[in-house]
Amino acid sequence: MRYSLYPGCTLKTKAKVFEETALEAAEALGLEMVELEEWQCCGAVYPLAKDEYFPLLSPVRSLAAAGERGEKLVTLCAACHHVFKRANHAIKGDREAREKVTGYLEVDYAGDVEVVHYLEVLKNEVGFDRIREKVKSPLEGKKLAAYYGCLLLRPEKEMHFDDPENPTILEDFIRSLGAEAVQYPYRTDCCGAYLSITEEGLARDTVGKILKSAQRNGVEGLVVACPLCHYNLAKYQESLTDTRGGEGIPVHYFTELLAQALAEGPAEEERT
Amino acid sequence: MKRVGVFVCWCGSNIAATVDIERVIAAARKMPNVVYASDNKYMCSELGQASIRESIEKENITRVVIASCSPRMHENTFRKTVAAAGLNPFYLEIANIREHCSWVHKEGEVGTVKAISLVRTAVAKAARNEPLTPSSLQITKRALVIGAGIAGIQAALDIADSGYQVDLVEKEPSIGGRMAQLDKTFPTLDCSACILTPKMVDVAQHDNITLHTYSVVEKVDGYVGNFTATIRKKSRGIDMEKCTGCGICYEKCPVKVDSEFEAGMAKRRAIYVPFPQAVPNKPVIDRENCRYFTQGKCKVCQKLCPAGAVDYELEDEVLTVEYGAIVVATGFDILDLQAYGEYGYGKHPDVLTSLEFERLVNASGPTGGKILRPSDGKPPRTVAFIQCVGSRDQAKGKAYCSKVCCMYTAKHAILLREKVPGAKPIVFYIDVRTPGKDYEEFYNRATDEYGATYIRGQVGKVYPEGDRLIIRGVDSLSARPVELEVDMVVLAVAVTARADAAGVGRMLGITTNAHQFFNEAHPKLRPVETHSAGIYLAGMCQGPKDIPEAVAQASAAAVKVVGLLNKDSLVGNPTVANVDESMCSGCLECTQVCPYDAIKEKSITERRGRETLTRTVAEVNEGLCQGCGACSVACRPGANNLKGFTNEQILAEVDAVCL
Amino acid sequence: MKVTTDTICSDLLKEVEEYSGEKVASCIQCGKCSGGCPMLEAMDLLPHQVMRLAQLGLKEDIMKSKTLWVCASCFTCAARCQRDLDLSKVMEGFRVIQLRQKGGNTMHPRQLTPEQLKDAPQQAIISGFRKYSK
Amino acid sequence: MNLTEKMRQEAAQILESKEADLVIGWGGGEYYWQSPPLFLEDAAGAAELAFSPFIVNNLAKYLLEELESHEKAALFVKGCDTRGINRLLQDHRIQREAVLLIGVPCAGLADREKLKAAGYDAGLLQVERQGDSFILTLEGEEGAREVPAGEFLLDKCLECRYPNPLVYDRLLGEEVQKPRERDPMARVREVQKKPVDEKYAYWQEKLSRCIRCYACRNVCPACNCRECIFDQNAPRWVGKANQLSEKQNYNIIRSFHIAGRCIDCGECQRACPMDIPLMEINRKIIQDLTELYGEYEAGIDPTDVPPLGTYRAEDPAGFSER
Repeated sequence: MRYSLYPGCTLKTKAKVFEETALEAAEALGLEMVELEEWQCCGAVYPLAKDEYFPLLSPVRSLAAAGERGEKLVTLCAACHHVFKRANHAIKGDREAREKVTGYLEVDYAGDVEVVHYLEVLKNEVGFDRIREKVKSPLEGKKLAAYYGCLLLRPEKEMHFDDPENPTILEDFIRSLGAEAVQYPYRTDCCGAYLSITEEGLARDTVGKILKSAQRNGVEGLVVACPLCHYNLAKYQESLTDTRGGEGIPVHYFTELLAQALAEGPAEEERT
Repeated sequence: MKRVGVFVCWCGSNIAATVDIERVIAAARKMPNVVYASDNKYMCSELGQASIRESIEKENITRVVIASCSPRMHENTFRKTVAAAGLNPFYLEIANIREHCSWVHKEGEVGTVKAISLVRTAVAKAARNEPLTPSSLQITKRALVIGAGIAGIQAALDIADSGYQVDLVEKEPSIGGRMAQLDKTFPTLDCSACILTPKMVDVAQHDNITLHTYSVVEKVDGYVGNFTATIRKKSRGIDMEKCTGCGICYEKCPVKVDSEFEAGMAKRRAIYVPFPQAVPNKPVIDRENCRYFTQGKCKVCQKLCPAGAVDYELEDEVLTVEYGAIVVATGFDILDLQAYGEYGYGKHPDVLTSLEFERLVNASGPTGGKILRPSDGKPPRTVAFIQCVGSRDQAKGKAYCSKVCCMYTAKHAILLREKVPGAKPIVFYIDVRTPGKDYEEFYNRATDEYGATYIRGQVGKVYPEGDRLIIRGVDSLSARPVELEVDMVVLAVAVTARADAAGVGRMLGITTNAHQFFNEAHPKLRPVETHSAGIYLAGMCQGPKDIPEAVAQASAAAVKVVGLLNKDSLVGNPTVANVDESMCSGCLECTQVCPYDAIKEKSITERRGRETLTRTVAEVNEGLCQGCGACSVACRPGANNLKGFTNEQILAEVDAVCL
Repeated sequence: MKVTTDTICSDLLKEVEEYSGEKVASCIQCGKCSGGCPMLEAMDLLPHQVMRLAQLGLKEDIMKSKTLWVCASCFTCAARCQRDLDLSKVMEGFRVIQLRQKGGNTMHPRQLTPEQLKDAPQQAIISGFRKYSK
Repeated sequence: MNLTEKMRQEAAQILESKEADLVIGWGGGEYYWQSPPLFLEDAAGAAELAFSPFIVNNLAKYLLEELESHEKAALFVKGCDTRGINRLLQDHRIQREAVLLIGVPCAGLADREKLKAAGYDAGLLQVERQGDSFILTLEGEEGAREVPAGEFLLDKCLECRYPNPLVYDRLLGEEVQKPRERDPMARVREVQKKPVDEKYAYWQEKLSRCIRCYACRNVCPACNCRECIFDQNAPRWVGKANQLSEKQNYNIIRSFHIAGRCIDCGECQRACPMDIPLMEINRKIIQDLTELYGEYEAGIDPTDVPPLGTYRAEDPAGFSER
């Protein structure tokens, strides 16, 4: 099946490896993913105030373009995924939003482009069992832990991604690569998101809690699907120094591990 | 020419403050067929009724319209008034100018115009009212009670003590219900079994009670006074006559499965007695798990039984019995906690439901009454009780208050402290609700004498850290974050209606509310009756309630049953459907839409010229018909007509409103 | 601020309900939002207190609260609220009320450190501006 | 042997053997496009039966009257006619044992209007089906002419899903394969797209033409009541005044009475002398019922339960806010 791929701003700049490895893995799995030519910014955050329709223009423009291609739209960045899912929900369920936005953009869009996260493609369309079969360099012996963050899971009524309190998709993914999936309590807690720009101290504390809890549970690597989570979790590793000198917990995009496990030969050095 | 009299009621200021009575009367006088119109401050009063009677006689009135409150209030009163004046009581028509009018309109002009319109409508219908005569129905002097928890037991005993035969049907192998699973009962802390088991024994020994355990009611037909129920007595695989209840059979059974009675906290065998005080105290074979039934061999129990009572070939028995009245006491379930991942139930063994904790405290329970952590068998030092898990939750659970949790949580706190000296109960609550005799005092004892700390705030998350559980929450009163390390968490889970309640409701022809609890006929004035005459409610199946309330309701239901069975005959409802056979095409669509199964096909023979033709028509059973009118709506040629609400009458009303 | 007839009868509740689309009046103060909030320790008002103050019409207390700007819109509260309320929308409602006033912006480009400009993902910077300035 | 001969032979044999005491079929008319119903009690009359591309009349409804004076009636039925038979069976208006059904597979009937429009009507003597063509026999020198049948079929035949009888005792000729060539709901969707005001004006115009001749009712197999409410005086459901509201009232009530029961045969629209597109109403209702209660086709199986004649717990309740 052919998919339209939506990369988003960060994957073209600070998180190139996220997109590169996603494409590598897709090729190895025989998934045809073609970048949506007309893509533009998703808007970064979903507008929460009821009268704000303007921030919906940008995501709807990309969605409408994808609609013309007639393919599922695959996302990687959790934030983009969140915005698209909710923009679709608004266009579908809120008549005023739909009329205003599609009227302004002069497009005919009814909110029905199917937006799927790359992980959902792996789970529902490839299947973790098949991934397990395709893995050539299993990550055996590695104790990895999922870090879900917020945007993929909540609000469940609009995201329909996984159980918001007890998600399993990333753990199933980790196990399919041959690694051990370690549980720890903070995997669905917020990392502080963009507060790391305005409230650094707070973001540091929040990340500190997550990292320490992961460390207590023997986690050797965190697996994420969001460039902002990646940034925050990687940036505040110093929180660990007071308990364990210097050494931090590496943070991986799930696609990095996937590409690595699907590749031939001895496991490569970890990418940075 | 019909002579219609119109009587407009003020209802004090209820109607008169909004509706201009003078104008209504003036308008009424000009309506077709109206020969008289007057008003009264309280038409339902003795004086008001007398004025109606006098006017009927003096003005030679033949049809009566009373503009007043809803017919649900005083239709019967006024029918008697009209009858006392020598008219057929069904010559009366009520225009509801209170609930439908003065109570919903603030502005006098709108209210007055609408009142006039409603009166005109009623006048148009009344002029077409025909005399109706109720039929007389016989009553079968036997009652059926469905469900043998405390409510069903109480209802059965009360009916039986009044001298009527009762069949008590219970789907589980033993009677006793949920109450049998409980340890102590609030607010007196007497042991649940100690007060329940004597009643269970009474039931078993009562001459007027026939007990059908491990049985289900599969079908109910008929109507008040004349129900016919089909009861399936599932095969226990045990000859109840031969079995002595010695218990050897289940000691050697090789299969172990989770015990339902112990809420999964202990195992039982495939042949088992659910609990030591079970009634009847004879085993049952669980065919889904029995090795003989699943794999075709074993038969250990049969070999060991000294009485030769084990008989795998025994089949279900199906009874068809007639009843005059039915009490529904089917009880409740507890909420599935799937949607509450934040509390960690099912992921951590030391997070328990309140029912599981109940078994943990009970002397006959899995730990012999010692409160021990399922994870490591150690007594907990600190236990957090979280209330409103699924209750008062419009998003993921049930919007209603489960009513019993505040009290049993206080009880749990007390029992914890009694069983594990020095242990600390901590209760998370939203509001503590203790309306009931001695209830607030009981809650006070938990805090004052038993050291329970109450924290007002719902818990955000429960997760394990080492061998303990961390609780993150907030004390909303002090606005301080709360982080506790505890040994055990007990969730006060919402009570819910039985999963099959809607289906049972359909079988019985009674309705359920949005949460599948059975609807009473009136929330205040008819709390144990249903909208189906002769069917009554008792216990949790009608809504959350505690033991005293369930027992009180059961006794009330029993009184209703006895009151009904005491009558020689019943007066039928004359507003029933009627088929004009000459018009009926026999399509039988009405038989499909009738919710009461009151219409059947019938063959008639008629002469057409020289030919004799046989054809199919529909026929209404007036005993079953509830007068809902669905058949009249479905009948295309209008052959099926509801007496008292005929097509002609309804069209006259519509014309009166529209033209 | 003191609760008076004026605060209780003020339009604050209506205003925030309009902006947020959430029925703030139906909050029963169970505290589950605060109980699970990851930013709790940096807040001067807890989420359930913001809801309560809104019900009572105490606008000034809410408007000067740091809580509005500490909320990260992580939707944990929304996922658990027993009254099906989305507090992140309520917080946004109050933020919008403030941002739409003159000088209401709380994030300025000059505030970004060179290090942030170099390392922080675009996503974070754009989100920040979207949330905290007009 | 062609179908006409087969029909004649069959009818004669039925009457001679007293298998039935009445045969109802189609006769030939004065003009090429006529095929009036024929009622035979005597084998001698069988020679009048004729199969032509114009045997559009659904004869099922005649059974209602004829069975009152006959023991058993034999009836020629096309695919669409059998849905009418099922309708009558389901409504308990006829007994299956009292009818002998002779199935006639039908590859589609000719539309005189289309022939007219193509300039063939004047001087046309006869139309015969031959494979995928119609053979037109013309007056005068030209003699015969072959035209593609598809271009001259009735619209309803283009939309037909059941070219072969669904219920019969005997079948004349071979079953035909005929894929549905047009979506019957296309027109419904087109009308539905109009803005509300336009839609209202559209129906106002259409229904204002109604002269209440009751032809639609009289021809409809679903309209089989012993006494139609429109013929009743007390109560009087529809006024007699010649005004739009009464015309609307009549048409709306009739469409509701056949809601979930309409067998989609199109006879009402054909019979309407005022060209009211009645099937657009009936099909809109079929579409709505499908949306609300799932796919249901009336007249396919006489033992099924129609959607409006039954209650299921999962039925949508009340009015939606759409």
